[in-house]
Amino acid sequence: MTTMTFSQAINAGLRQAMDDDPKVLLMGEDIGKLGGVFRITNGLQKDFGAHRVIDTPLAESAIVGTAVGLAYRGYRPVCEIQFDGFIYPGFDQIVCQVAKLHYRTGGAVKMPLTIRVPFGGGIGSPEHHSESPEAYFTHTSGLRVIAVSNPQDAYTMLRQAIACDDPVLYFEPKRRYHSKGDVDLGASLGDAPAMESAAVVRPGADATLVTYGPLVATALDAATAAQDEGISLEVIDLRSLAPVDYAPIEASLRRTGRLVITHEAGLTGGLGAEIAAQLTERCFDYLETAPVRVTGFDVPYPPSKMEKYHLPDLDRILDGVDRALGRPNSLTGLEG
Amino acid sequence: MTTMTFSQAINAGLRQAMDDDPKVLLMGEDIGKLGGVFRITNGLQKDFGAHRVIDTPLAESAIVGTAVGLAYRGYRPVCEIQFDGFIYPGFDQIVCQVAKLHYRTGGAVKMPLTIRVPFGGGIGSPEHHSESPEAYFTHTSGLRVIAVSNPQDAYTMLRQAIACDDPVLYFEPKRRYHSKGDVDLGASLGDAPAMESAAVVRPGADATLVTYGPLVATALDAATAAQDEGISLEVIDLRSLAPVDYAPIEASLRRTGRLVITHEAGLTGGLGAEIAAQLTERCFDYLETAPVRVTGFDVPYPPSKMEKYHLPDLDRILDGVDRALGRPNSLTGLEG
Amino acid sequence: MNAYDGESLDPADWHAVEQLITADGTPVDNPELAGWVGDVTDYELADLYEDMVVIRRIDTEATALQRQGELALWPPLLGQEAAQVGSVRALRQDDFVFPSYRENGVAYCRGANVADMMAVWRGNTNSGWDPHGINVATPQIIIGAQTLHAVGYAMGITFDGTDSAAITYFGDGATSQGDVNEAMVFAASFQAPVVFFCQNNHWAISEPVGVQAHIPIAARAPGFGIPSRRVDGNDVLAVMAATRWALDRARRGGGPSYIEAVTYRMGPHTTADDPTRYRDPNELEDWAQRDPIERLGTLLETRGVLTEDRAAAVAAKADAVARELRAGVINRPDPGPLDVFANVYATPNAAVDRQRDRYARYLAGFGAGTETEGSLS
Amino acid sequence: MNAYDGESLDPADWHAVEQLITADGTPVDNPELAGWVGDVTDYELADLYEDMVVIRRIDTEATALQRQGELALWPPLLGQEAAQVGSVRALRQDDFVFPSYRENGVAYCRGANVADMMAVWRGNTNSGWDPHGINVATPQIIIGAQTLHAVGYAMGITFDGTDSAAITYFGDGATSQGDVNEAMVFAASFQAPVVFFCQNNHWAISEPVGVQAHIPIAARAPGFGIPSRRVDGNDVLAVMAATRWALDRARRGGGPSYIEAVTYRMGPHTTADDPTRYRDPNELEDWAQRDPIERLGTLLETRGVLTEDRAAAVAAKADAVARELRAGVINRPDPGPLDVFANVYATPNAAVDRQRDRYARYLAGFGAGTETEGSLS
Ligand SMILES: Cc1ncc(C[n+]2csc(CCOP(=O)(O)OP(=O)(O)O)c2C)c(N)n1
Ligand SMILES: Cc1ncc(C[n+]2csc(CCOP(=O)(O)OP(=O)(O)O)c2C)c(N)n1
Ligand SMILES: [Mg+2]
Ligand SMILES: [Mg+2]
Repeated sequence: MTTMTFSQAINAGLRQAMDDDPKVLLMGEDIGKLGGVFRITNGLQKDFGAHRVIDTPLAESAIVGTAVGLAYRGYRPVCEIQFDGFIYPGFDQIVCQVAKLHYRTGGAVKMPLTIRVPFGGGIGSPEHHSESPEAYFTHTSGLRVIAVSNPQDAYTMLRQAIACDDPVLYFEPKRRYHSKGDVDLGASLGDAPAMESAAVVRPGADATLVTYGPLVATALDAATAAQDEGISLEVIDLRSLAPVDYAPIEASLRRTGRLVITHEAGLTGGLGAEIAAQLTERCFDYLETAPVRVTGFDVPYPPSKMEKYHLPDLDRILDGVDRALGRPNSLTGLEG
Repeated sequence: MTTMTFSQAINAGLRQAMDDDPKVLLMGEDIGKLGGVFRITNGLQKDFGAHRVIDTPLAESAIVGTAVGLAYRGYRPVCEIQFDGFIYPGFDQIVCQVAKLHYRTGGAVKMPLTIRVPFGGGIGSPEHHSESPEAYFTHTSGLRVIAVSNPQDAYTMLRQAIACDDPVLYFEPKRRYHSKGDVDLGASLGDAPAMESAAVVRPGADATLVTYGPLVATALDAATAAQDEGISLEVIDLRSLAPVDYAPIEASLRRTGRLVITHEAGLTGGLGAEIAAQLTERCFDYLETAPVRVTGFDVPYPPSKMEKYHLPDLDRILDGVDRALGRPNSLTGLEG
Repeated sequence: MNAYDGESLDPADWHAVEQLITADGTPVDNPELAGWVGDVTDYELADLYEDMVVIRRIDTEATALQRQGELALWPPLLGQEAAQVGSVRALRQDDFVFPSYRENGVAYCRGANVADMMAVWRGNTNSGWDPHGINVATPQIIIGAQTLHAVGYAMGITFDGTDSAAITYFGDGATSQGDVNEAMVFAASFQAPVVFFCQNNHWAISEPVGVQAHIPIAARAPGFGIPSRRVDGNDVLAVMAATRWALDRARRGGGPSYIEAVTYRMGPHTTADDPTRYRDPNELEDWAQRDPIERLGTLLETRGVLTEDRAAAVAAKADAVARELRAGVINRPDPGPLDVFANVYATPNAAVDRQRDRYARYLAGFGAGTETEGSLS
Repeated sequence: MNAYDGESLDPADWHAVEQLITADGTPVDNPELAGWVGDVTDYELADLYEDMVVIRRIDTEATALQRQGELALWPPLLGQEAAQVGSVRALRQDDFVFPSYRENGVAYCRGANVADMMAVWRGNTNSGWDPHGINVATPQIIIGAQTLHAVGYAMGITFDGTDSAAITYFGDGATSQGDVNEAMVFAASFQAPVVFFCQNNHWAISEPVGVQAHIPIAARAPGFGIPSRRVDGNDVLAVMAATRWALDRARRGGGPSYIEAVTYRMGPHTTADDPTRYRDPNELEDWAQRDPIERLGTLLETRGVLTEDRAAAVAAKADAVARELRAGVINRPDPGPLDVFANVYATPNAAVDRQRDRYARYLAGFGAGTETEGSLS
């Protein structure tokens, strides 16, 4: 075990994947000498050369589109999108090419691309630098989507994503980059939990709290706070957003009967909607109350002085837990 | 009342909007002499001139992006995206500019754009010509999204969309273009139901069937078929997909206790997920069974010889109704 | 002999093009261009002629099959045979092609099975061949998207240190798309061994090329640092020469090149299109005078290569291909319902599996078969 | 005096630029270019000097405020004062500007309130001014997106039959984006009265301009049918002359023009950036020799225009603006929680209203205030 920051763990995962397979290469804006605006690729160009750690011209559609061509040629490109809000110029290539080429070619052409996206808010940035666009991709058939929440997963799941023959969107909670954790750099991928699996990160009995990425830490804090009030929350880290591993959530919900889902993305059509709908379908007879969603608001990501209001925090999550438990909460007395 | 096809109604709506307001102009690929690949803009360039019905170069990002500039200048552009699957090159401009400029400018700049999108399948077309991308836009704050299901709405709601000071995505069910209906061309917009309102298009008592666009006709057929079996379905046409008008659905569900939602878009993260989640939240105590979703599969839109399997049809909708009613259905005996 | 410089020209003007064979079948004196095809024998020229005749026959047959309801759609390449044959026949097998939907002539020359090729247009599959089998990517419908794939592939060639090349085909309309311009930026930045092959067939559905550009398309590339040529796209030899020039640059580390092949879409955009709504019939007649096949036929006849026997053999070949095509189309079984779920992912996926299993259960309720096609899908 | 033709040049080469004032403050003989600014008096030149000094002071003050934690971020324009002032001062009030995040000097000259301008970088609002108030769009962060807006706006000018123009600012990095190239396609196709003003400041964050292009940026436009010029972006007079040339073309129906102003980003990309990781300090020193303000100061001193009094007045103006800016920043109230929901839509929206009402209820539970800022948001 090595103690390292979240960003160092991603760096280590990239390094390991490049050591393991000469077909792995990195592409993106400013990932070379600078090591990326978040320094995730620090030192990699120096060690692997400019042909494997490629500073590209400033065009996201081309970053993804040329990665598709490299995949046709047998490479396993890892693209860095500088910030969440800059993925949209590449949206067409992701949705119409990356996601569909395996289907289009009847399985003849694989698209083992990984697209790394630092996502989410909480870092005081201007517009377009704090978004949570994951639901656009979980709604897109042909893609796999994961969001990591801790250094160990960041390291392991990045290697799994790169090794996967399907395209993977890999979302990194940028506000957690500096958080630290123990990482087992030597563990074999074979022993790791499957990339598609969710994890119960804190067991509990009264309600099930589902989240991913940056809010896992917040959810754990909320669970600790709830404990003080005598409420026992089971916290589940989705890890894989597409497909979602429903088994542990179902198992939890059969015990708790109460579900709270939280994410930074806006409410309407966020991943929470799908999870609420699925669990209502799968566990209807076990549900004591309607699934509760605690999310960012349905607004463009606000100026940073307001992000503390927009982002679900401990208090808003606990208010959601109160709703799920039928305890007094901010909506008490409101019908519907 | 005039009897006309769906496409004629859209054409009439465009014509009326252009007559009403000289700032309205149309932009898109092949919309001039050809009248669009679906002939929706037939005759308009001849009557209004090439400066108001503009054949643009072949670039969707530029179509939307220049429309933004025209809106800055006080115009009300109506963009035609030739097919659903070609909207993605324009995604960045729609999501980052069209949707956000009013918010960004603190209300100083309005974006009264209408983006017309022929959508959905059932016309035997090759890849990218039959998609249902609406959920990408209903998840995007700042946009309004509507989907029309009949000639009268097509005419009226297009005029409402163009007159609206917010940007509107206007989805046209292309496989219904040739269907006919009565249209009141003279009715004033003031008398029309609000653009945001849903409509109960068939009252019923046993279950609530919610849909929009191309599947409204299918849902009505299903209701007729169900009637033969003694099942009374209330069919609701959403009309507005963002925001959704929940009042009539809630009212219906309080009576029926059973909800079925159907759309062509894939299941995961489709609009049905949001509606199921919202109604579970709003009507939990009234629900007899979990909301049922009957949707396209989570696959890229398949080759046209297979679209009949992919698209929800009368039988699949009725199977969903059976699930909602707890009657024997395809999943009977399956747990979860 | 590098950058094209013709700013004041109309992009629709076909006169200002490099030629080796005129519209009436006369050889043109253009030593530099001719140098690239000095080794092409008359016998090989006749092979190109055969290719073009067969491709035209494929086109006619497919159009007929569409009219008969056997194909859902067909995008004719009528008139563009020389542009496609001249370029594709300049390639080596280890070069890789990134085409649009219209390059079915290219695919034929690369060895695509004509019957499988039609499966796309019948609506059975999305890909008419295995891209790795014939080194041709699946035809691209999203205008211009394939140009970036070609550049990426070519970057890979550089990284691998081999001397093959990538070529991408696209239309005059495509030149307006961001992707095509970004492809040039990346190609120039990485000096990728890629050939941009633009078939300026004068139309993007109903829009004349003048909507996309007021100056020749070939003028675009030099501003990106990419040398370009503008050739008569109906002159198979000029096209081949230009493509060899570009490929030679690519193989020798010279980076990307750009070719505008000025040709004409003599048919509708697709069988669903009605060009009488937007184009002057005289234009079509003018272009019929510059037919790519006829002019080569004339030249070969003059040279005594296209004998009656050879012509009969060519016609027989075309017939045979057309028969094979038709039989393949008509006898092709429909895909089964569960084929919908095949190959969404390369690795098992719980979400898709669940839907497939549930749908199978649903179908079983009808006693319906759930057989799959088993072929490409 | 049209298309720029300099294929063999390095895009980072600053020598091959049009100038009117050398780096050491000597006038250059360039009659054609000079003709565009023949009417500019020494007094007016001194005004440009003042603009540049004030803008540099704004930049320094904002950088300091960021270091002091009063601003979240600041994108310095240090070194680019001449490019911004020379171009914006060529405009009429009824022209419309579509800038990127770095054109805060442009905004100042257009009359933006410096305190409000800073609200964006403090994180209070997304727009530092009302675009219709000063005819400057909200700064664009999505690289290149604003160029399409400018073209659309310019198309509107044509439709309205007026003789104003649009100008769009973007960087060397932006030239690689599809949007910027599509903007040129549309501008050329519709002959829109728009000026593409590229500040080649040699860097896109850590990437030197050579990653984007191997030939000068100005060479790009002619291939789209858009004439271009490459000027010394640190020479305020040359920039003004080129911009007037472009605006004149626009006003007379001549369509779009393109200007590459070769300049240098002397500071970091933003205050969050650390250029020592990627750039040679010598390069910075070289460019310090070509400072835009110093050279004009030298010239004006030589001509006796920049007297001690005038210099003192300029400094006083800069001080006053800096004070205004600082006070505005420091005294700016934070937005309230419900401001999050303001202006998502122009018309009432049930989804947003519901969330706002519920959030207000939630806040009320804490007894928290729900006051709004009331200003722009
Ligand atoms: C992104 C996108 N937008 C629109 C279309 C619809 N469309 C199909 S072909 C075509 C015209 C293409 O013209 P061109 O590039 O000249 O190729 P050609 O058809 O002439 O071979 C259009 C607009 C598309 N397929 N993709
Ligand atoms: C679409 C998009 N991709 C990436 C970014 C991140 N980014 C911000 S500024 C910048 C470099 C821009 O360089 P240039 O266009 O030369 O302008 P400059 O900053 O030098 O003024 C990048 C990559 C962005 N803002 N938008
Ligand atoms: Mg064409
Ligand atoms: Mg720059």
